[in-house]
Amino acid sequence: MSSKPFAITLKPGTSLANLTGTWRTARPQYVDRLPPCNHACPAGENIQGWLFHAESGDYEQAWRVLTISNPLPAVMGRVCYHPCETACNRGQLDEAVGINSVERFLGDEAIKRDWKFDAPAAASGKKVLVVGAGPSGLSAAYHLARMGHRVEIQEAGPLAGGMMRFGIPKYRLPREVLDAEVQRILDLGVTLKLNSKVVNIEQSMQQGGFDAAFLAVGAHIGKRTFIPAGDATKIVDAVSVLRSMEGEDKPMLGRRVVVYGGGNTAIDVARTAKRLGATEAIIVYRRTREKMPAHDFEVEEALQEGVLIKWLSTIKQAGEGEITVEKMALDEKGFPQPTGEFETLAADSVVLALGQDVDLSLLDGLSGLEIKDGTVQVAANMMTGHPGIFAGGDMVPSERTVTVGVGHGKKAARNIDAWLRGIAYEPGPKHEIATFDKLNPWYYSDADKTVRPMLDIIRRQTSFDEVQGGLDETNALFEARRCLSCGNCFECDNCYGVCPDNAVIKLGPGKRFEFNYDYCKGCGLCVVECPCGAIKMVPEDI
Amino acid sequence: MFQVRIHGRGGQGVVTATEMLSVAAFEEGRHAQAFPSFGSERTGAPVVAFCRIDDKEIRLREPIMEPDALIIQDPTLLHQIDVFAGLKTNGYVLINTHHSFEEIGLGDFARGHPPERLCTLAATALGLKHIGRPIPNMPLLAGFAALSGLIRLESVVKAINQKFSGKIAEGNVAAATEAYESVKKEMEERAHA
Amino acid sequence: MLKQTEGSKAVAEAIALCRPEVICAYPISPQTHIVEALGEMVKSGELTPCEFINVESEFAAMSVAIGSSAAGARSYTATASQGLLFMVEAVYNAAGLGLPIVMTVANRAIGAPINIWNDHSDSLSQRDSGWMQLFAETNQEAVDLHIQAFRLAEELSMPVMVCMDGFILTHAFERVDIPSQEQVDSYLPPFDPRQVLDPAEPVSIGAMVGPEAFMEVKYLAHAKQMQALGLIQQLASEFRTTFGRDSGGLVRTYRADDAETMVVAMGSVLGTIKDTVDEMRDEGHKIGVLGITSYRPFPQREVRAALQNCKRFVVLEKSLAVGMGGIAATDVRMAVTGSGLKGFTAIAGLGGRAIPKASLHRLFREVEQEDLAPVTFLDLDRDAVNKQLEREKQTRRSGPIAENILYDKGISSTAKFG
Amino acid sequence: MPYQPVKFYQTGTFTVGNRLLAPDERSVQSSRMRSNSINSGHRACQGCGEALGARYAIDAAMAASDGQLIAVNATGCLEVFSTPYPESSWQVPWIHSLFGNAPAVATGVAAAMKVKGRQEVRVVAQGGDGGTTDIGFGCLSGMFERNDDVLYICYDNEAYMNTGVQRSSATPPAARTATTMPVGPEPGNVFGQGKNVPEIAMAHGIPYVATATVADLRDLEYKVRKAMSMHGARYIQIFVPCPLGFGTASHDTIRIARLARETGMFPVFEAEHGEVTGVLKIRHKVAVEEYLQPQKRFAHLFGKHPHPETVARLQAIADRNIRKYGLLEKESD
Repeated sequence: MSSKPFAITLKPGTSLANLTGTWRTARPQYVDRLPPCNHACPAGENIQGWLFHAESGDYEQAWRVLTISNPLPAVMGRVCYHPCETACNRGQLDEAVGINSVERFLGDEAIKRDWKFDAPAAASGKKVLVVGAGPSGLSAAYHLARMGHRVEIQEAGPLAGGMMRFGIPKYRLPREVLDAEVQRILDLGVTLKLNSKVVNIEQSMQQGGFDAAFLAVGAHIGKRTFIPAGDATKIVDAVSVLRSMEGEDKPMLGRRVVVYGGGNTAIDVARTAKRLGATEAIIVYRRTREKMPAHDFEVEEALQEGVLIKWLSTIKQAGEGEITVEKMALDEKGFPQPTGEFETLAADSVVLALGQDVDLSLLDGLSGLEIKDGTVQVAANMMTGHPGIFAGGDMVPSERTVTVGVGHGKKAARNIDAWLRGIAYEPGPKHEIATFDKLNPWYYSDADKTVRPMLDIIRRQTSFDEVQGGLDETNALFEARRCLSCGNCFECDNCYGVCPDNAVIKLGPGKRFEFNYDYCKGCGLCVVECPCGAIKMVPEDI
Repeated sequence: MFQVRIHGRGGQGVVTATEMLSVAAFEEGRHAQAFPSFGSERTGAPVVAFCRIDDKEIRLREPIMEPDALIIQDPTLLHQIDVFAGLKTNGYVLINTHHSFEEIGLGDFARGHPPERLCTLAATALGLKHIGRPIPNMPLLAGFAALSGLIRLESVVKAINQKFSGKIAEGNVAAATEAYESVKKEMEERAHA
Repeated sequence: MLKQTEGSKAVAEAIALCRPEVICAYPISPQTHIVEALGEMVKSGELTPCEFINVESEFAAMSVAIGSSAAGARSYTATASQGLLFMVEAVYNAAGLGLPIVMTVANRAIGAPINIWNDHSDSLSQRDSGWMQLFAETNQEAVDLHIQAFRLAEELSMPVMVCMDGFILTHAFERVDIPSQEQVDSYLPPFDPRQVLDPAEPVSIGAMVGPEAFMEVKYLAHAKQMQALGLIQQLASEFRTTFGRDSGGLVRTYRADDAETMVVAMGSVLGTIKDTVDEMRDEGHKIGVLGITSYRPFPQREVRAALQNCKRFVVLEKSLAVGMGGIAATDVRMAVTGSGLKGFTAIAGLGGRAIPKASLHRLFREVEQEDLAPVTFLDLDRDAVNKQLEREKQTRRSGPIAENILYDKGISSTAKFG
Repeated sequence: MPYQPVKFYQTGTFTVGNRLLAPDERSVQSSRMRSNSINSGHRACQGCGEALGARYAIDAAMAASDGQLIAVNATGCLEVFSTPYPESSWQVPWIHSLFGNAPAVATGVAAAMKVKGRQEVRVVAQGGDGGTTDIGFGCLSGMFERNDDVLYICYDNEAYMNTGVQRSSATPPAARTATTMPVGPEPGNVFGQGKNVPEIAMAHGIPYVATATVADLRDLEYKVRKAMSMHGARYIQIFVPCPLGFGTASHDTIRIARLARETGMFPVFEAEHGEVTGVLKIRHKVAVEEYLQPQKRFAHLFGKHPHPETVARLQAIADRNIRKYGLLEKESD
């Protein structure tokens, strides 16, 4: 170099000696924010996490990440009301990612390819009794088994599945799917005892030598209301109707069926009635469509199939072959008030879909329990007032859905595990939610949601074939790739690319990035241009 | 040192003529220096060029103010500028015209000058005849060789062949030769007269 | 090989013998014949490998040369007058970057008034640009200096300007000995750049240098030119060995041994001066000549040595420091500081004004008599300037000077018909 | 074929990198092997668009030339912040000569490479808008006209930023600069006739002319790669917002560039031999206000004494660009 002109001619790349990091007043930091989907998932699924793998076509890995939280993706992919999609940031861009459909695809794929769960951790020597083989019980059993505990499920009914089997019609959840996912859980070594109703939990635990118990007996007793009725009128409850669908003898509802109620069960029964041959299936609901608790898409599907709905109506009387309904009107507070106007509807049967109660008889005499509004009160760790006895699902105060049940099972399992070890389960710190304003959606291309194929309308009205089809591989991949990866680095290289100071170090596939604070001037470009909001600026301590 | 000044108009090959003169002299082993009057030469504008010939190195860089010889390539200049300025007593004068000195109004001048130093030559016509263009410079150069005896015709021919080739060289050589012969003849006739 | 040829053509041939790799050309009188000849040689394949680039301005010409030189190609261009001024920024830049470009300046006056004829105002305006400047006395020397210039430039990695009087030399047909390719090759080795743009070994050329090092950079440029004082002499001596001719060097004296009066000058006017001096010597005047070949670097020691034995000297220069006097004269006088010599400055030949022997005779006699102003203007039409000065005293809007003077001299068309 | 955005992978379609692309489809900037032609430690302002644009462009050119590249730089911010003695940020052979001569210096370098038979070595010249559209314009035009084998890249930040934000011929109408202050009845820069240098370049009929922005990396890299695949004079003008001169937050550099394109204020297109061959369509058209408002240089058009008529004139300019270059997707598409 000495022979080259002094000062004017310089060695290349020597500016590395100039540490421009000293200019900075704020520094970027990589963060993992909580994606709204994950936040909204009652089952606590790491949705963004499993979509990340699905995006690359690694469905098995996606399924494995999914089933860390939920052992029933094929079921959930059918019956979950997917609050994740309601929360999905993509909904503000075009349409929410079809998380549910990808989940179903993964679940179906797992069944098709016969993927098994990884073998459980080393045996803990502890034994846990799970009462009830519904979603909550199966979920708890699954998680406990994977933690190394011995699990026995005692189920009162003849088959596992609980409400998944006895509450959800086949056309929404084919039974072979349910059976496959239940079997995979049992394959972990979980013992399932059918037709084995627990009448006294303390006794059962003592007899079986169980160290803890998880109660998830569900809510199977249909609520009744008083309707003056003649003997000729057939009045049944919805739970019974749906349960009997699983038996040999299908329920006899007649040609004109009136369903009373406005929940998802009311819809299920009406649609079932239609499939059983009813020429008329009328839902009578006392309020308006907006107030109806049933999910909109279910209402929509029902209407497509020819189910009729009478809004703002209550059943006053049931006679022979007909019922009398009174028209209602909403008061200023939005409550329905009787108007005194009446009309009659032809009806061969009236199905009451007014909610369910829990059979709490197995808890009789158990100390420390608190029962309120027909449900068992549990602490934050899902434990009842009686040490070692945990409860979840429909029998505790909550929204009664399969997904919530699965979530309870997982949460309870973690707490039971901690309790068995004599410690308290400490959930990890809740990350800040990756709200839409944290994203830079420019970087995602416009891609509308893939619509799942729908069964032909005639077949839907006449058969119990599954109404909604699944995605094929291409569609599922497309759908997975619509994920914005909110709050979590998906290694798009934007920070690495947009830094004018080359102050981002790319660590390689799967290893993400780190900042080179020697040169980072703190301009914040990486933060703003991060598509998914996985970087934040924090002030320097100056 | 012998100094030649050539007057003409842009496009008539005035500068080339001095250059060729210098080349011819060089061919005879002499030192020569040719240079133009350094104007922005435009076709038709008056142009002056110079040539010095000597037997030793020429260092002088002044314009030729007292020429030993004048070549006037365009007689119309006679009425426009003082082409004779500084001409040495008994200096050579060669004018491109088919007229006589008398006919172009230089009778008085001619009468006060030794006749063997004066000559006119219809060089433009020779140019047209042999080269096909009204370029009088080479015939004049050859005529000057004949008039002054300063250089030989062969040297002019050599210079022409260095500068030009093919048809143009041939034409120029022919024009120069005819001019040389013509002037030679006229001078002989005049000597005998 | 001896030739009767035009100065520009001879220089072009000499440049071609130096195997330039990139030549940039923009037309300006009186340098055009040089690049025209080179352009033809490149196009015909006679000069190869070489890139001949017709640029859109002198600024671009020098800039292209900067690029090509920095990329390791031997680079050449030629200019004059306004062209040199138009490229000034790049001229300084080439020197600052230490790029060994060789450029011919066919010296010509600078306007306004626009004037295409010879003087030294253009080169001398670039006195401080960092370029070395060598002045040719004859076309032979112009040829020789170009060959030496490439070696000088490349050994020091600094650019060199070879200055030759426009028209007087560039357009003069005279006898020139053009060396052979073998001779030039043995004298001038291939260009081995001191710095080069090459992907194999990247460097950053042209950094911004702040107060902490700028002085040093400039000092080093100065130190290089001081080194050049020795190198120029060495190269001239080697040139003599190879080519058998005296050319170049720093200064040359003529009949100076016992001279009481010395005439100092640069360029082709030295020929006329020498003829004048010969005539004066014949008449018994003790007068001699000092020709300066290397104007930059300025050979102070050699100038002082050449003048130390005389009694007086006059610097005759074709340039004017308006508001001061001589440009070269200032340097010469600086060189003899403290010697007690009587020094005069004669401004001559501006804008192509002829410098005739007769005028020089008159001037040198006045110098001998020390009977002239310290700064004098050779053959100045006192009458014309006095009239204009008088006019300006009287009226504010006295009209354009040049026009007025032509009118006074009776040579303008308005004089005839106005 | 004009630039086709990657469509199959929605997540990160427009991002720098994309873990699911085949290696040969990945951007140069996403590579750990990118040359970082301009290294860390340079003294550009925080969020400098020009530093970013230069690395994008020169890295792409390095990739396209297999590292056989020489860069010439005009005076300006890029030069000053990259090579203050004793440190240089450049990792490519690089020369800076003057403000107005980069195209000519590059011509010289290219000539040297040609004469030395090293035609694998490619030459890039670069400068800001002042050095390109104003003071270097003569040399640029000369280089185009001769069709010298040089890719000239203009980093356009619409004013003389190095000297303290003075107006250049690339400064948009109404913009405040130090020499077009927001005072008087028509505040900011005049509504002149404009000086569309890409179109002037096209008028030279040179093989390739393109515009690009730092907000559209893949398009930018495509254009550099395409330019490098050709010989002769080529010109790319890259829009590089300057936080200082625009009066924008340092983190908004790319957003502003994106808005310049999405409003139509900076049309992004390419042309071969004088004819437009492709445009980068606007994805979500927005009104010019969205582009203007975040910039302090246009602040006088809003606020207490707004100039809606001036904003409308700027919108008209954007609309004209949209029409002229066909920047919107057709409804049927």
